[in-house]
Amino acid sequence: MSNPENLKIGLEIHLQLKGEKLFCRCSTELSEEVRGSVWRKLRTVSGEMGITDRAAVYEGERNRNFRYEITPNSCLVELDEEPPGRLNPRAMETALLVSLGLHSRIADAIQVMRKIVIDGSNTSGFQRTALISSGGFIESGSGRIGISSVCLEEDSARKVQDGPDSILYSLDRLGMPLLEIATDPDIKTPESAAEVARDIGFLAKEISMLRRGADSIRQDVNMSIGYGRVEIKGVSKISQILEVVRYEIARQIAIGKAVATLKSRIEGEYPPVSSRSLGNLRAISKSKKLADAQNSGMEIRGGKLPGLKGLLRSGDMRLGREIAEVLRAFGIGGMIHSDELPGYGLEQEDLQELSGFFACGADDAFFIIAMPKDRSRSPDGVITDRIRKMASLDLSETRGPTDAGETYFLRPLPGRERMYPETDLPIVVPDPAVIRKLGERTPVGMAKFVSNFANTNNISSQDASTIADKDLITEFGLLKDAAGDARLAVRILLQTIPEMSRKSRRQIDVQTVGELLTLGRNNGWPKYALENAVMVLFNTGRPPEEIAKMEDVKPITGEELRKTIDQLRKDGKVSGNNLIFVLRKSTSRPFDPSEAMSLVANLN
Amino acid sequence: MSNPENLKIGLEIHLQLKGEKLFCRCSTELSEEVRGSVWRKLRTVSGEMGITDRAAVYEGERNRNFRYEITPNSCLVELDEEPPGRLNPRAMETALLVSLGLHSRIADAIQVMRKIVIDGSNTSGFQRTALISSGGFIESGSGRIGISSVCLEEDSARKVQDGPDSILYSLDRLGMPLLEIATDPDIKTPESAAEVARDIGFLAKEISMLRRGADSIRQDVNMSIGYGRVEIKGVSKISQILEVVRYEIARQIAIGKAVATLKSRIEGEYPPVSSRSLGNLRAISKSKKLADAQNSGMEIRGGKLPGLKGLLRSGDMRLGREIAEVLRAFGIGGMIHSDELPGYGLEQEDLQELSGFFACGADDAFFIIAMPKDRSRSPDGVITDRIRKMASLDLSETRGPTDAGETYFLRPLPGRERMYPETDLPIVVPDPAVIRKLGERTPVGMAKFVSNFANTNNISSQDASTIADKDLITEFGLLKDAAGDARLAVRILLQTIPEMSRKSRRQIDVQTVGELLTLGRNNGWPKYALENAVMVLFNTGRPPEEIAKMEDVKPITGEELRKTIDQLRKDGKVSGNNLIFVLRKSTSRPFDPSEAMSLVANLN
Amino acid sequence: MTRSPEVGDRISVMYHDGEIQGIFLTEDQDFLFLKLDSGYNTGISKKRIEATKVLQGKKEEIENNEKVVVDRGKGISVLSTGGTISSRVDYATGGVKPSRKMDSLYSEEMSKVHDISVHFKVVSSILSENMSPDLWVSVAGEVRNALDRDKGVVVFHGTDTMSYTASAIAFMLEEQTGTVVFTGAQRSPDRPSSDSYVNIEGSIKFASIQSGEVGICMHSGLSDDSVNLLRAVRSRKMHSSRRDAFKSMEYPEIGLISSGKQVYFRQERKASERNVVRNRLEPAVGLIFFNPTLSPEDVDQFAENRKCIVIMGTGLGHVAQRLIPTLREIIRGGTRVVMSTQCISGIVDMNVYSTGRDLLDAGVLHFGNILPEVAYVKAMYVLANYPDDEFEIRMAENMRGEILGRNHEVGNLE
Amino acid sequence: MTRSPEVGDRISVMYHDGEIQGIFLTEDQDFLFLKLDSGYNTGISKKRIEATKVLQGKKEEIENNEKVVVDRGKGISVLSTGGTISSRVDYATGGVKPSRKMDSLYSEEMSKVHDISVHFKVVSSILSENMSPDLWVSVAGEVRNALDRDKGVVVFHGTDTMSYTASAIAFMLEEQTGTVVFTGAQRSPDRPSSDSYVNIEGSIKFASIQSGEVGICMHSGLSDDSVNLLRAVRSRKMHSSRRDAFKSMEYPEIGLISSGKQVYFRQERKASERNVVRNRLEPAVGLIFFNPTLSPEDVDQFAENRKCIVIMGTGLGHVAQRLIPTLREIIRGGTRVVMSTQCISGIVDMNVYSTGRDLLDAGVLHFGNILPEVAYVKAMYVLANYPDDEFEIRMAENMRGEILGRNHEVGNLE
Repeated sequence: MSNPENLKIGLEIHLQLKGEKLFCRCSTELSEEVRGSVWRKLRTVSGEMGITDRAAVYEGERNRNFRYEITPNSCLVELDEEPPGRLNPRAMETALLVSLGLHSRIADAIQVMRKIVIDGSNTSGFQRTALISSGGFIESGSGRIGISSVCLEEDSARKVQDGPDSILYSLDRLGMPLLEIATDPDIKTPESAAEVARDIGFLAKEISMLRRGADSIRQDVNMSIGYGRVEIKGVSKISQILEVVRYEIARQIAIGKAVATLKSRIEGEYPPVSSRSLGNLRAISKSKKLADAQNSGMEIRGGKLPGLKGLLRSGDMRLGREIAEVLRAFGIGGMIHSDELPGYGLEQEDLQELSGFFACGADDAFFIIAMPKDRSRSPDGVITDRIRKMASLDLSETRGPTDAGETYFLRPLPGRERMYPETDLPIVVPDPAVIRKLGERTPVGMAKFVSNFANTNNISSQDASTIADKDLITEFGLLKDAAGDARLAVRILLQTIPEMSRKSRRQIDVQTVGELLTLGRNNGWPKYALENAVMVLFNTGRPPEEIAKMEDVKPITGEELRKTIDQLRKDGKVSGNNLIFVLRKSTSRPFDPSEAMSLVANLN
Repeated sequence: MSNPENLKIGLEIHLQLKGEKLFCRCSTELSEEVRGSVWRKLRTVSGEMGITDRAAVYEGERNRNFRYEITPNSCLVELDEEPPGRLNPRAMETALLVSLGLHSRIADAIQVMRKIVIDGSNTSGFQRTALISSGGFIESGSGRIGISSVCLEEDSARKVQDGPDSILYSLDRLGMPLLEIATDPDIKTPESAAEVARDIGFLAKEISMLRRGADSIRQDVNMSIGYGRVEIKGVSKISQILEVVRYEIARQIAIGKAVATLKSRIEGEYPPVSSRSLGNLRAISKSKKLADAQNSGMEIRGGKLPGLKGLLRSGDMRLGREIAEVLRAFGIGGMIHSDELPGYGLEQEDLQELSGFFACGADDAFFIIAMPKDRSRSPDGVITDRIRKMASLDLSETRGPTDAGETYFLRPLPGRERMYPETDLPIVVPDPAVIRKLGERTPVGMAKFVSNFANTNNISSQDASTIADKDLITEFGLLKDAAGDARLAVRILLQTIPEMSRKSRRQIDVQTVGELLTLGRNNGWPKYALENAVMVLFNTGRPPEEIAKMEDVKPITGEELRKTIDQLRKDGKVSGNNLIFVLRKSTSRPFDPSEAMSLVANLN
Repeated sequence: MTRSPEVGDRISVMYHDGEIQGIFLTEDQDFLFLKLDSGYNTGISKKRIEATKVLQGKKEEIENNEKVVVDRGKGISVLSTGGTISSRVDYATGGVKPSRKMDSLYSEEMSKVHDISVHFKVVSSILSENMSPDLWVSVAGEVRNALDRDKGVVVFHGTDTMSYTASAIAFMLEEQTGTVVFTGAQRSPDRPSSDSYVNIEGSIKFASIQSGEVGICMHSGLSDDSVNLLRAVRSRKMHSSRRDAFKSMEYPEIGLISSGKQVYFRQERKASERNVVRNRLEPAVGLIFFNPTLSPEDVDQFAENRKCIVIMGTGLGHVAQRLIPTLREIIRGGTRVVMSTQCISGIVDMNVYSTGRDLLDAGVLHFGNILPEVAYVKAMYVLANYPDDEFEIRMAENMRGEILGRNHEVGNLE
Repeated sequence: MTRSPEVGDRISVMYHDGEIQGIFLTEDQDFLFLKLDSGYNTGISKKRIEATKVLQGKKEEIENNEKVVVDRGKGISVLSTGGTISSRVDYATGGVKPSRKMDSLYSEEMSKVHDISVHFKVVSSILSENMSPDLWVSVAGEVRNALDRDKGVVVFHGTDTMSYTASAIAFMLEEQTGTVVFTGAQRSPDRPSSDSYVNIEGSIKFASIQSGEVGICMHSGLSDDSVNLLRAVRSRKMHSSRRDAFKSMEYPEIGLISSGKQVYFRQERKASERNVVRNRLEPAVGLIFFNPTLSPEDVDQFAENRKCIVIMGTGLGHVAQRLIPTLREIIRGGTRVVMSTQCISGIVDMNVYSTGRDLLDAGVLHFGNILPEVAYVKAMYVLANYPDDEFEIRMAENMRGEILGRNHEVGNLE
């Protein structure tokens, strides 16, 4: 499928920064420990302009309770029990550097804002966010892409458990510094979107301030093909960007087709859907799914969907799914509709009985749902609103990605009114002198960085690119300093360590490897001995200072090597070109094979 | 046995006062609830004069820990966590009144003292006590007995559980006001001691401030027959005074006899006792008692007791018991001595083996004990000291009473150095004007009180004496006011209530009975109806206001009674003198039999 | 439009290399602040601005000013004095300020209390650090009027000095027909997480229980599931920011509401038949904190023109010996000196140490375990409403539960 | 004997209807006090006395003045400054007074510490309410000398101002080779139940662990089974009489000894190689408690001749608006004004409310969650030992653990 011509894609890249949190001194490192929990309610409140935000009202209507697990890296600030502390200066510096790298105009005065988010993912009911810079561009493989803004935000609480009436969050992630880089909707293809995401992410990698681990990079994808803006939140892998954009294009085109048919059947506004209880219908008891739901105290309701026959699920017509998604968001799972019947234990005759019951005409469909009896709100409005929205072909909303690369309804798009100033913090005025100084460290972008990096260290562009892409720049520097050799560092970093961790099933951090290399180098070991020592490190798991003292890791060279070979020869063990093999069997200490070979040659 | 001529007895009468505690506002009422506990150490400290008290040192050597149960009627004051509050004015008033009644000279300025008591019965390590008055006398049946002092003290903590290394106390009793009245050693007979105790106790009863319940009255008996002063602590019943004094006389005379024999056998200072381990002796394993102790990890030790054969236990010679008592106080229970053998599974041959082992001569005895292995201190010194004390015939010490009316060793007599000022409280200066005013309410003593009481209320001296003796003066007053008749009140108080509580197994307080009587009297019921209502109260257990409305308790009189009798006669049920019987069967309502009889007479 | 920009206008700001559009919010001497279309506020350095243009006039703010009265007859009066609980964002300073315009801030909470009428009245709108004895007197009058009309009263108040005001009301209300509940917020109500909502709901419930208590109702813990009622004269703000900042010192909470249900309400102080207010306070009372450099001159100056000073001494009620002659002079001059303890918990007892006895000898007074701030408020009340020679006896009297008789519930044993 | 009675004489007092014999203890203008043979003290009204006679001269007091030194080489220094822990009964006033004569008061405790020498020195004998900055300086010198000689130091101190002194020592000791432990008693050592014995034993144990801490060791609960070590600059006396009065505010205890065994000791501040003392303090620093009647004149007078005043404000650090102009003037005049909170716990943050911003604008400083009393002591230290223009930066620096970085351990969740 080719991409629609009017496809517009914009990205919001979110990058977690490491170190301390944005407004307190808690660490961004996680631990398993949980120190108790508290529970909270959130209430919809009027925004700055007196207008309550759509998305906020939507969440407020859901009326859920939130429980928060307290972790060692959370304090009274995350608990919303103390005003935020001053903005993390390291995070600010990173944001300024990235802004410089994106040619983005840094604000003269920065006001931290509160962005209302009442899905519970922030204990305060808002996310703190600050506009650091606006405008700018990045040169990507697909050309120059405009940057609309660079913001510094608090990350949200991590969802641990979801329930219809309450959600459990962990406070461990809440408050981590999140760099948000938004592009203009200049991107024309899904492939290009993935490329731009990768390029932007790299700018932060250059500064070596990126936190690693799950969730540390997330993208929001904004896109439109003319049916309004859809925002796909939280795409964690770059490859997934491709998938979700492709899926969304197909979805919207299909909706377009279905709506065309619907409009040919029903003129003007879509009529209100009206459901009724199906408690006594014979057909219900025939479906195990429905009967089970009824027995567990749910109410079975259903209603006619005028003009939707064949559009709910048939070929690429999938309006049924659109309706089911919003119902699920309201806590009503599992809609059955007539396009799926026969099925779910219901046979043709049941389909006819139900059609009759709902007085369906030839083009009409119907739906059946199970809902908790105590729900005061009828689902009819939700369904009617959803169909009317589809019919209007303004498909704008917030959607989420699935692991399969599809998308699903999350909530309406938030409005502009959701933000007001964080009153607990003073205005931040970046010092122009400081910015000038930071200019010297402006990130240069992937292509330039890799070529500089390769040249400076005298390593291949291929290796440089891999190191940069895998965000191993710091590690490389560390190993290079320890080993005293860039190529050995590359080898140990990209080959020895990954291979040995796989084999030994031991995770040993680069710091420790570096310590061992330093000890070895201080002992005057040659490269092959250093690499050998790293292998012993993984194989034994002993501390570096112990390994450095082990007899087995000391290289065997010169006179000692000559004597060993001589002895082997005298014992008649060395014959022709089995020298290296025999030597390896006779000593576990490392040696230089070429040195051994030349010694043999000299002895001969 | 006649009383020794040189018998001197002095009493210390301790009377708990009701209301609030002496130095805080906690109640003297008890409850079952325990609100946690704390544990404490106490340390021997130098007294006011720089000399540490003997009794205190003795307790200190025992090195025990103390745990205290916190009760609803204890606070930071009992816990020794807050300075004492001001001295309870009601308790002070009572002490002043009693002093007046005893013609005792009230101190011009009263200094609350701390009396060191480190057996743990006071969390502070001392008991607060104040000398209210000194001198005075009481006229008892045996003549005028001198009063040496009237003091106001804190009661001690109540022992809940005793152990060798720790003691559990309850704080419920600690701090209750305790009136201590000490007589001179003027009393010449045990009978007279009991009488004086009763007379003194009555002075407080007159003021109606005595607390009731277990422990509320305790006497210490000081006595001497020339062998030093023995103080018998905590004799709770007056009848027990007689018993313990008689026992103690017998004990001391017996010791005197035994010591005479001992002195004839051993001249000069008694030699030090020296014990040794008996672990391997065959005889030990033959005694189940000793073998069991050994198996449970105890060490079996024994030693020779020169010259004590036949004096340990034989006829009225009981020195063995004297030794065993001090050992028990040191945590070593169950001494076996040669006067008890054969016995405890040991036969004549074992006795001989042991005698041989200890190298006993003809007059020598021996002892065997089991003691915990970790005891650092040898028992030899304790035993030697005890025998030397007996031999000196200075038997002065503190002893306790048993339920059987005997006495046992508690601790050495405390010395004078045990007191120093309670520095947390100011001096109390009784106001002479207040004392003059109190003079109008001076208690007059039992005999005078009873005769006044009988006259004022127009009741028999016998009843007045019973009411006074049983401490029912307040209750009598209450019932008299309620019933409007003193004799009816006496009858209900001394007959109806005790009888009905026994029959109905219901405890109903006098307050409630009074309420019912008041209700009945307001209804104009005659006496027999009031008494009947009290019986119904006990039989039904219903509240007074309900009983007052019951049909059954309303008296049947006059015209109504006449009609009832008339009807019974018409029915041929009344014949001659069965009237009362028949009437009682026909109605459960009360009536006046004499009224019924006279009605019948009139009808006839 | 060519007029100069006013707050609320949509404007365009031109500078040498670009233009920014947004709603004009505020300016200070260096910056002009705009709200951008993205919702972000940003500041533009005035030095860089070449021109500004008004694009569109100010939008009228959407008024939503319904009166918060749910009338079902005799009910609860809610009196708002100000504080965070009745605050709105102040766009000028970026701070939060109490407002007289309560809008529909709490209509939801009011309507949740289904079975009772709620009568709302704004009596002042100040931050509680600006509260003063004359304002306490006027609050007392409002409370009395409200009690005459309604079953109980809820008072919205800033948390900073809430214990002072609530204690003053407790003393001035000599008799009361219903419960008076002070409540506030540690998080302002513009936040979805504000504690005010749960506090208000709980306060109305407590106020509808008839009693003779004046209490403070706030969160009892960090969760939004329970609020408690503390006796005003035993309460104190013990944390600057936590929602469970208020603690009842050495005295159990009076009532507890958990998960929306009343767990208990200890009926110790009963309601009266009528409402009696002694609405006079003597403001010439001061509170001073002893510390190692406090000098005789400090104390002397502080006592000047005051009828009573309350000292927060150390431990059981001590100050340095060097201050004692001055205190003696001050007392001779007719100023009462009352000792309290900066330990906050525990009794003042000046008989234990020689310093204490010297202070007693100098005429310094002490009243058991009354809290320092409460002693200070009570002195204002006693001086204004009782004959001068009754000062000591009235102060020693346990009027509203402020002096713990059986003090010292043992509490935490660890 | 016919001489007039002296304290300690056995005398006979005659009056019209009797005679009393006893040891003459003391007299005041109205009464003469005797100790009777029964041990009781009693007072006799002088008006009633007709004659007195000395029966026997004063008994010499039994001296038991062995020097409390258990010498096994380098060990622990015990410095006694006074306070209840080193007090004896004062028969004159009936009170308790610190003594220079320690007798064998604590010989048993000292000897229980089997494996370490204990060197005892009396450096002063005052009640701690009389402690002052000049005495802190001399204690600092004694502590430094003791650390040069021994492994660790225990300081006996009155509990009333122990946190102030211990904080001052913590600041003045820039480097230290061993642990310094302050300890005291809430019950005087004349009582068998005195907490001093257990506190001393625990303090010596803590002092023998090498660290860079200056701490306070007292009971951790009401039982005699455990004592803890609290960081001096986070500790506060929170109860006037309980033996567990000292609490570490929003910071965990450093060490715990329970049932005689060390349960833990968190090694956060390590020992240095040498001892460095900056033994200067600026005494012209004051601490003032804001309350609703505090007037601009009060503040103005208090600030006079002071280089710095620390205000205990309300909540997040507020005072009434009426005081702000005065504070601005004071600051213009060169006096530093530091804000702290009378809530004691929680942070000072003056950005949240408009009052706070106005205070910041006036030049009032604030330093997170440092305790008010500790801010006051630290200001004395900083003013005396650093250049004037470093005041703000030094005060903001976390020097001895007094400012909690990751503050606010969540603590009690209820």
